[in-house]
Amino acid sequence: MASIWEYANPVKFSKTASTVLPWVSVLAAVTLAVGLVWGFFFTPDDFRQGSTVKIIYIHVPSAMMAINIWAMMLVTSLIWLIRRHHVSVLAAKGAASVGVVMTLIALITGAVWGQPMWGTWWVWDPRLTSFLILFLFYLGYLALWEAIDDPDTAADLTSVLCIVGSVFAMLSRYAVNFWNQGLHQGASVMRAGAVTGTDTEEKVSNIFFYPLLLCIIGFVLLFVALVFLRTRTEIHKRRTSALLARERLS
Amino acid sequence: MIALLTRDLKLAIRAGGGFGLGLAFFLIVVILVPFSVGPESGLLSDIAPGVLWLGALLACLLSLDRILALDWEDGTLDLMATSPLPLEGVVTIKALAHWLTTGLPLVIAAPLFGLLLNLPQAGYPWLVLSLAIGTPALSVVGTFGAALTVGLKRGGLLLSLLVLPLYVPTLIFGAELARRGADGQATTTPMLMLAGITFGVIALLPFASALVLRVNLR
Amino acid sequence: MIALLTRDLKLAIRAGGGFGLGLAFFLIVVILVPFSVGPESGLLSDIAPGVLWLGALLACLLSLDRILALDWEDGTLDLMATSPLPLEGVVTIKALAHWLTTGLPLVIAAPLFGLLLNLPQAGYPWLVLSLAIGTPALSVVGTFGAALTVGLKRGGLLLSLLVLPLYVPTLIFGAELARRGADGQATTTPMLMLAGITFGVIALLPFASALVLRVNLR
Amino acid sequence: MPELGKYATEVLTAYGVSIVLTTVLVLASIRAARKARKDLEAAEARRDER
Amino acid sequence: MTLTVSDLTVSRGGIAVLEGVSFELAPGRALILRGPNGIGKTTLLRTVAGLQPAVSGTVTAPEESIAYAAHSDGLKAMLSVEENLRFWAQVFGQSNIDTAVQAFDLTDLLERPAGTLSAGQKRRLGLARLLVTGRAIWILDEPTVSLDAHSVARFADAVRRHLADGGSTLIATHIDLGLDGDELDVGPFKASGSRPDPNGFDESFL
Amino acid sequence: MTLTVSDLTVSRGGIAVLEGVSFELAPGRALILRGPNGIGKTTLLRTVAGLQPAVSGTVTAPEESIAYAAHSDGLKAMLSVEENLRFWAQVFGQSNIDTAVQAFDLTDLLERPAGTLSAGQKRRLGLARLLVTGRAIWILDEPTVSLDAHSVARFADAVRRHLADGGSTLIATHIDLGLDGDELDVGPFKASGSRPDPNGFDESFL
Ligand code: HEM
Ligand SMILES: Nc1ncnc2c1ncn2[C@@H]1O[C@H](COP(=O)(O)OP(=O)(O)OP(=O)(O)O)[C@@H](O)[C@H]1O
Ligand SMILES: Nc1ncnc2c1ncn2[C@@H]1O[C@H](COP(=O)(O)OP(=O)(O)OP(=O)(O)O)[C@@H](O)[C@H]1O
Ligand SMILES: [Mg+2]
Ligand SMILES: [Mg+2]
Repeated sequence: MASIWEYANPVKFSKTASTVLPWVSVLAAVTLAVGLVWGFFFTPDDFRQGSTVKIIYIHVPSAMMAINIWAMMLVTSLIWLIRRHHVSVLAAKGAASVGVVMTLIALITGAVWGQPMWGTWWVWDPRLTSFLILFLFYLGYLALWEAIDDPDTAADLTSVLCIVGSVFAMLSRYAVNFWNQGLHQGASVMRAGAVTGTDTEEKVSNIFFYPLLLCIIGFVLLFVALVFLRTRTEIHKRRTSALLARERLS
Repeated sequence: MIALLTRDLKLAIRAGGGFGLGLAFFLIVVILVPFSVGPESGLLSDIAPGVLWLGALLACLLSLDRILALDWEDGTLDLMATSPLPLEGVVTIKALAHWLTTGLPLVIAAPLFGLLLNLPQAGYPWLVLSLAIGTPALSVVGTFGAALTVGLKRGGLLLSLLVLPLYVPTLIFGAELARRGADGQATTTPMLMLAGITFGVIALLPFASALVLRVNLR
Repeated sequence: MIALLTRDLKLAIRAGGGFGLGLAFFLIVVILVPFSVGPESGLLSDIAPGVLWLGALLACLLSLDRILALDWEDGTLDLMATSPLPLEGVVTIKALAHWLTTGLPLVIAAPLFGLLLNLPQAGYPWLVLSLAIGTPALSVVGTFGAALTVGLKRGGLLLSLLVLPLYVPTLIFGAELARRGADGQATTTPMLMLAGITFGVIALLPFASALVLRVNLR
Repeated sequence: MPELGKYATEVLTAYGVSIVLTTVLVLASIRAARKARKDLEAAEARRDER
Repeated sequence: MTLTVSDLTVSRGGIAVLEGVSFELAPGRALILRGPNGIGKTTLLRTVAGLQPAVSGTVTAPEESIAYAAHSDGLKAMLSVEENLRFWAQVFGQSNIDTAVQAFDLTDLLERPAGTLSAGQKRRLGLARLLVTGRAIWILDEPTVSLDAHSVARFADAVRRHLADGGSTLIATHIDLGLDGDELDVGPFKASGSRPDPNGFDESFL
Repeated sequence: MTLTVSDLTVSRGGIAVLEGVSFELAPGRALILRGPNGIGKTTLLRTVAGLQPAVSGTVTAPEESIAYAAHSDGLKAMLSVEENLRFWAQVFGQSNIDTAVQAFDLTDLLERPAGTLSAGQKRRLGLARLLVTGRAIWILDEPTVSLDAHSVARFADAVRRHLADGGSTLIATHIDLGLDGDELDVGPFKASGSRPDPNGFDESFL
């Protein structure tokens, strides 16, 4: 059994990515399409939230992805710092762009949802606030990549930023909870109602739950496809610039 | 190490006062706030602890790029890296010098600025205490940011962008401590958290700073 | 002249985005305010216009030292002074480039940040209008400050210190305009004053800037 | 089209914005991938010539 | 296009460093300034270029005829070699950069960001800037710092061509450039530090 | 105190610039690196000084024996010459700066802020720094830039004295220093840009 580190070979990774990509992409498209269509067209309105409950099929998956993508970046950054496999840090870079879009989607859908539910686009609720901070971390991470010319230096620095940033993100999360405790409790009641069905019938919750699950899977697959694609792109770019550099030399 | 500290302090004082300028900036932010939000004193005293913390944070932030950039540009850092001083020591000293020239004067002057914003009477000791505990963390975290961006020409704004989210926990607990103090509420938790953050950061972050600095130097 | 403008814009975009970073700083100031003054939305919407103006002003301020310092350090300004371009033209173009990369994005993005601070509905058009009229003055005055401090190594904080009082009139009328707009009061006087300041400053200050720049160069 | 009631705007904006953002991300990724591959092939071809 | 300097006194940091310098630089001529470190060559050149005022004496040169090059080349690390050159060409109202590129062998480097050049390559780019100014009088402060022998020769060629075209140049340098020009040792002009007239007006400051 | 470099490959901006460089620098010896602009001398020196990692090959030198001096001297404009020197002496655990001051004729300048020195005076101060490090192996990148003939001779004297004391030095320069040391032309070591093993691991990047 070959070690999984073999996939850290850029050539092997590119090959694998190329074979896997079409399948994952198709699967992602199908799952997402089924999930969203099911959710949008074939689920009833919530008795309290009306049709806005349909936003859940985008909001919750994208919010989950936004957090988990950062977690994945943390892991791959650590791998780079410890084992120095270029692919892993490039995967982090590729994932970050997806992550920032997911964060943005979660923020926007949340804000749009907040207007009818809470009567305001934005409140400084702990959950929303820590999400905004996450968004800032993504922005800083990407800006740092952009600002550095030397690829290895950029890889090292962004990886350290990712790790230090994660620690501070946890701290902020705790701090924010503390800072705004007791305010805007409404959200969690509605969430509980909508998803776990504690204050409605079990059946209703399942009606919402299965399409939601499908959407979540769809978002995950979409993410996987995009990360494969973007990482391969980064590998190609690195190789091109190395070739060009050597060309200049001779 | 001591040579480095005294040199940094000397430089801060001679170079037109890294010293006075942090304070002056703090003062000006505090003065601009009434101009921008309007002069009603009720509103002002509500936001006073927060504004004072925000001002301190921004004054710190603005002076961050002095911590390492000058030494980078004139090659001092290269030479330092080949000297017997460990880089961990260098960044710690740099953070200390930054705090002594920026954080400490703010702590001392804060009550005065509190006056300008109608800070409630009970708030003064808490404001000073929270700044005294919190500003060292700002300097240390700032040094990390400075080390991260030192290679980049005029990384000033990028530095702010990277450092500000890192400042959030300190700001929240610091401002909360000052606010609760002013309102006469319980202050133990934010105080413990603030102290925890400061100690944790002082103990751990210099290693990360030295690491990124080493990467940037090569 | 056009060559200078395009070069400055190119540099701003390539150098890791003088562009995005001004905005990012604005965003961050706006985010930090609730952390420091607390999350109650009533309080926030009271201070929203003022905070937005203050944020814009600080974002401008932080990027001021990029206007001339880099060109000074690498000798471009010396060479420019011996070139056929008049220095008055150079400083005007520099101010314009600064506004295009910092002021304009702020004007466009301000409504979004208004959301975060619960700016009252009526305030949006006035906020944008006041920023659109006021920010050019900030850039021109800032260029003057930059010209004044350009010789001094890392005059960053000194620059802020000198420029901030010069910003006060613009800030007062700008924030007043936005605040009155949000409260539905009469807005003519502050608007006229703001426009007057901007035009006056654009017409006259470049001469002063060129003058001090010439002194600093020798 | 399901009946969205009084919240139609909200739901549609949410879906619209999300779909637009995702599409932009996907298209940008694909275009960058194409460009990177083309550049790489060109560079490799030039190298093989020599 | 003659540059005439007569009885010039220049100061640095408020103290006169060179006194009573006079020379004339006719078209087609090169004048090489010599003198030990710290004597005031840089100060003299900056004064002649109009970057700082003279204490006394005059510098006469036709309007807009002087191109000055100091140690700092005004290169932007983020712009490519070509963009850097083209910018200066536009500032000086020129459009052609090819001569400059060829004269300093920059063809292979055109696309490179200036920040990634080696010390000598940067210097070559800085010197190429002179050719795109279209100015007749070049004032150069240690132009060949960091250049290898080959590049120094190239530089000397460029200067010779410039002189042949009716230009002239004033160069401060410590090394031998292989140019045949007049030499001026500024040593003898060292300011004596003689006490100014105590009843003078502003002089009592100096 | 011997510095041994064997089969060293150094890179700049992610590309190898010099390949397979080997040499040995024994105590009492000077090695002078020669090569055209942009060949990679600066890169080599930085690698040997430990400021950047080598791509392959090894640099062996005793711990804390290397003093490096590049173009930027790390001088603080606001501090006086004496304060600048004393600071570096303290960093390197020395206490005496007199030898350094005398060797580079800085006595008259001791009180001056470093920012008001001329180009050559600054350089002299930068070189004086080497003497207060107490390190045995000096690695110098174009040390005599901006120096006049007299100061170059002074510098050569200082180097000779250092060699006589059992030190050694590695110098990259374009001019003749009048030192008798071995010369190493780095031209032949220019990286060939040969194709790396395409099935290699990370090599497929580089
Ligand atoms: C800008 C505003 C908002 C942001 C940033 C935001 C963010 C988040 C985050 C981070 C999660 C957690 C995802 C996970 O479980 O991993 C979440 C879940 C959720 N959000 Fe939001 N949200 C926002 C507004 C709203 C609004 C207005 C509503 C509804 C009224 C809402 C309803 C939900 C529900 C039902 C869940 C699932 C709860 C669960 O995991 O049990 N959100 N949101
Ligand atoms: N800012 C300053 N304040 C006071 N004196 C200064 C200042 N700058 C330079 N000087 C002094 O003025 C004198 C002339 O300096 P200048 O740079 O013109 O010399 P130079 O002939 O160009 O020397 P080099 O060959 O070393 O470049 C020197 O003695 C120097 O120490
Ligand atoms: N940041 C960079 N990115 C890419 N290439 C670079 C970078 N910096 C330098 N180079 C290139 O690396 C090569 C080696 O540069 P180096 O500075 O080591 O040369 P050098 O021998 O010291 O030249 P000089 O005599 O001109 O100082 C040069 O061809 C240069 O163009
Ligand atoms: Mg000089
Ligand atoms: Mg070099």
